[in-house]
Amino acid sequence: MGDTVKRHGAETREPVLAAKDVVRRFGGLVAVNNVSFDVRPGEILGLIGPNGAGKTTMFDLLAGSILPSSGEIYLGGVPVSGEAAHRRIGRGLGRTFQIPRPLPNLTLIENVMLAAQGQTGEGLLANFLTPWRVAAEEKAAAKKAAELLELVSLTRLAHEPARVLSGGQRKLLELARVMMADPVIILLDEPAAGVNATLLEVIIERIRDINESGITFLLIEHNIDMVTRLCHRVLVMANGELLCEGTADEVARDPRVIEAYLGGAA
Amino acid sequence: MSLQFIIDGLLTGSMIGLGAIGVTLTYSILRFSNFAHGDFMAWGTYATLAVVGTISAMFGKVAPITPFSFGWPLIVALVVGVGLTALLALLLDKVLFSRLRKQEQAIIVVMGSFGASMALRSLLEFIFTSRPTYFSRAIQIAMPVGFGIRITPDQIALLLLTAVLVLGVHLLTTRTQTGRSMQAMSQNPALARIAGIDVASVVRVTWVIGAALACVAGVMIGVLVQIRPLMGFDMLLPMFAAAILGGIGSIPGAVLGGLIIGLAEAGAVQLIGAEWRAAVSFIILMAVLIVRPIGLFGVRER
Amino acid sequence: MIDLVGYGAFFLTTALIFSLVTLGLNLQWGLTGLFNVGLAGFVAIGAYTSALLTTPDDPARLGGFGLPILIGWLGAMFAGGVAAALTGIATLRLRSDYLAITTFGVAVVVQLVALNAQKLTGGPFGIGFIPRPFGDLAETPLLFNLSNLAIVSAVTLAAYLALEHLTRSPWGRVLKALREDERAAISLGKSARFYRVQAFAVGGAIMALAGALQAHFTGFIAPDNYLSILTFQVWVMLIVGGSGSNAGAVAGSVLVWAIWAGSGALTSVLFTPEQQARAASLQIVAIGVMLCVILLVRPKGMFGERPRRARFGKRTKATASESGS
Amino acid sequence: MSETVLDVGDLEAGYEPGVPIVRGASITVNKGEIVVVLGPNGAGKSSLIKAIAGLVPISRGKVLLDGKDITAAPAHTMVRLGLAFVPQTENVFPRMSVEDNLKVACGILERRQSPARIEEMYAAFPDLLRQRRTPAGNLSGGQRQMLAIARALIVHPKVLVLDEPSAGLSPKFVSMVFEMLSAIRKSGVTILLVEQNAKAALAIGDRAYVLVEGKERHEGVASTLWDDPVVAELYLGQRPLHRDSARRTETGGAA
Repeated sequence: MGDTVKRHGAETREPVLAAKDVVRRFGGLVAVNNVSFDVRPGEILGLIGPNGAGKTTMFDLLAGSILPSSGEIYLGGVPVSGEAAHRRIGRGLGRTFQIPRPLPNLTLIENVMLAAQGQTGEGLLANFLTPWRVAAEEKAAAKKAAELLELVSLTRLAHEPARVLSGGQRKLLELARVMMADPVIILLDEPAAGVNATLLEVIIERIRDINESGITFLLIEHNIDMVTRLCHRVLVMANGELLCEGTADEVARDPRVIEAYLGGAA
Repeated sequence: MSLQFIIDGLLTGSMIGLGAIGVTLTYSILRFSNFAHGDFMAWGTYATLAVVGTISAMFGKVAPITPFSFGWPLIVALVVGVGLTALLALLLDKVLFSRLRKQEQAIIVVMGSFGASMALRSLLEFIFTSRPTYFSRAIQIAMPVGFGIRITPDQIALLLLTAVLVLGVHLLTTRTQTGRSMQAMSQNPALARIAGIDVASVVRVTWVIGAALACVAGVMIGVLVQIRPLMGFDMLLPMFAAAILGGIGSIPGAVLGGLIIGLAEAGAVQLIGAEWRAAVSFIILMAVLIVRPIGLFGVRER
Repeated sequence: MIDLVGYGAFFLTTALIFSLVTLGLNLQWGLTGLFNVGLAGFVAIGAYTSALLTTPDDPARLGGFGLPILIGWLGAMFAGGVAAALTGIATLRLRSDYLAITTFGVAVVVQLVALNAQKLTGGPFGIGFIPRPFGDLAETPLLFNLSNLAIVSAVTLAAYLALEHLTRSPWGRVLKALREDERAAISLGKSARFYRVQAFAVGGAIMALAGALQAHFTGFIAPDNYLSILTFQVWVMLIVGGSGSNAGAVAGSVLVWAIWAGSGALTSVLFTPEQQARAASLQIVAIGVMLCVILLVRPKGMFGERPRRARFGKRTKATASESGS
Repeated sequence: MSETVLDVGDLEAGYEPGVPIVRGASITVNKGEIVVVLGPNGAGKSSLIKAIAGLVPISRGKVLLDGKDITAAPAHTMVRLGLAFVPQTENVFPRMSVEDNLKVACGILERRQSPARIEEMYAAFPDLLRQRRTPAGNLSGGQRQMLAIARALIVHPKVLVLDEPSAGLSPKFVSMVFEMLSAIRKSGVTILLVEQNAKAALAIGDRAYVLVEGKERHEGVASTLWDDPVVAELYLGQRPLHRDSARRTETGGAA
């Protein structure tokens, strides 16, 4: 499996995203316990593990929705642990949610355009002081958004409100939305959950296309089939700790992993 | 500065506190700020007044119970008034609030209460006109109790009544099954249902307690000050401020908040003049929202 | 005939001033979802600020400064905007109810200041001799009314166009996004509080401008003009027109004001003068009931676009399958 | 043949219409049994038992308790009907004392019975007796779970339904909780539970179902299920994909 996918990043290059000794406690519960890993440039890294293993908490920590109790997170080599979520987006970190959150009454194209960063027109006065500049940016953003919708095969619905989308289409829209902010790395939370087989194929291919254009991925997924097909490397978490890492096949054969999924890993 | 402000403050504080209990219960159990709560006060007072009028029409003039300014008709009327106010609250919940709650946007319910408040208040103005009235025009002699403080028998009676009611509600909410169900609802409505609590009946009890206390507070204002259709609406800001100061959901908090605001108002009246009284609640409200939005006894919402 | 035109102009001027307030409220509520129950306070701030800046010097109180009317209007917008921004900064991180309670308090305090700070506001007697645009035309009422209407129309139109422009701008898009799903919008890098405070401040500035217009149109203001009934009327106008739509805000204002003025005229015909105060309160009851009924039956109003999130048992299924075909 | 207490037939349920999470699941629970529902993440296990407890809207199928149809019963009547549910998280009232947490659940008992019943619970869970005045929010994870279970048991339910009782607990507490469930079953209460920790759950269970994609795919005796190769396959997903079923609403993009 591994030989069919190109490796973009050389091992020596600086990791795009890294966690170092990250701990997160909720009251007495340690949701993430001393986790360290690197995401190498250009790779698709999978993060798997049973429910309650701390995967989504880890994502929240990386994206900045919650802050670590201790440890450090590096984005492009810069420590960002104290930084708010919306600042990290500016540094090239994109994130999708397990349950996609499109804005239901905005059209698809508006949903995507909204995600562009640093828009002049989002300043109140700029709309009156430099309307030409806002208009030019909007035009460019609309064009880019249309291209992204094309990329995720949603062009046909571009001017429909997002509420008409099915669960799988919402995941695709999220992908387009994340891409709009020109990310360096995208965190995907269960892109396959609740998606039918046909659409799943589309999603897998789009992720692969985007990855080939040089963007790094970190994804949480339960569909082992998808993980096997997409990921260059896989990390396994259980009980808040990193259990092991390796290629998908290696990991699937690891008795510790089987044990973790079926219980008794504690 | 005369210490008389302590008595004035405690009295105002009692009225605010009794009203704030209803506000805080509605907020923590039904999860919205009820702008019509002040109008329950006014309606309760006018209902009581109407019953007093009916009684005197039936039995002629009844002598007051010495040393108070009122006789048994007011006591009977208050009980009837409390019942009528509770009915009004239940009716309003049935035709308006329960339906708005189904839209699942808390702020729409708030808006509905705002509309209901305006309609209720103006309806009172229509029926009774906006001219102030009184339960009794008898002038009471205030007795000196030392330190330059004077107090009338009516005031003593009403302070005692407040203390009894607050204690009663406190015991009801902490020592009875009904009270525990209310607490459970405010802490976790989903789990409350799982534990077998009938949400609809808890909602009813909440309305009845809130409306009953509002009626009593209104009658207090009527006995000590005067009766106007706007009397409840004017109490709204102090009541909200007291509920938030005490911490939303806390009954002792609401009462303590009411007393603090009452005392602050009475102090301010002496220091800077009665016309600025209403600003006191606003200043306290803003201070609480900026410094400690969860209030004195509040718990952070998850 | 000329009387009728004159009255028409007068009526429309008032209705358009209401429209302006409603437009401000629509920005706050319809677009951003911020509940302002104290808008009368912001209107009053505008009226008093402008009056203070433009009236001739009066030894009985602070000012007036005798500045040009335009400066008065700009000053009004500034004061209203700042007051709204401060209110927003203090409460917008809390639950939405707290903003409602705070704005309610703002209205109470503004009313209190208007009544009692005689040095500033003239107290219960208010402020008179507020300069009127085209005051020289007051001799010919018709011309005067029409020129007033022209000015108010121009300002309202400008506000309408500016708001429409903003609604369609990337800025407006962020507000819509925040209203629909705050967490999703934040995850796209938008700061919720920053945008909300902006919207609330702009809305407050527009309300204050309307207050200033009204003050210069009537030439006299007093605390009684800014009671909670004003807040209430404007809310009904917005809800009838349909929150979320600027055109609806204007249409709702004109319609509700027509009903209000019409029923007012009717009561003055039907009731004796002693009974009119009572009849007027019945008018308010009717409008209060109307607000509740619209909220219950048709929360989107006549022109409203504010569809709520799909819930269980509603149309999600149908739309999802339609899109597939 | 033992008597069926809970009979769930062809249940379809989900939070949003047209997006079922439970897709035609059928399970039965016999009197005195511990039945475990296992399955990979996202299989719809929690939704299944929440639907049974009246917390997730049901679009098709039946839930029978002792032969009585309780499919459409509102959640708050479930305890009265004999089904007590213990949620996975937020399963105690945090600002009420342990004792009040128990008392609040006594609503359907006769008033005279409740003190005795609470004493019985304290006898069964001595830890709770020691903490009776403590606000439940201050309890440890294991003690909370204990309190939640006691709260559910206090009304003599016919079936006790638990959603991942071991989730988020440290290993010591996990074994304690399962020992507790075992003891509860011995006292005659029928138990249905969803569990992530398959090994521990199968150790105390009688029968188990493996739920995949909202439907039960495998059923067996608990003690042998552990070694069943099918289970490992269902869990880790190296299986022929059954993706043809039920998801008609998902066809939007493909059509």
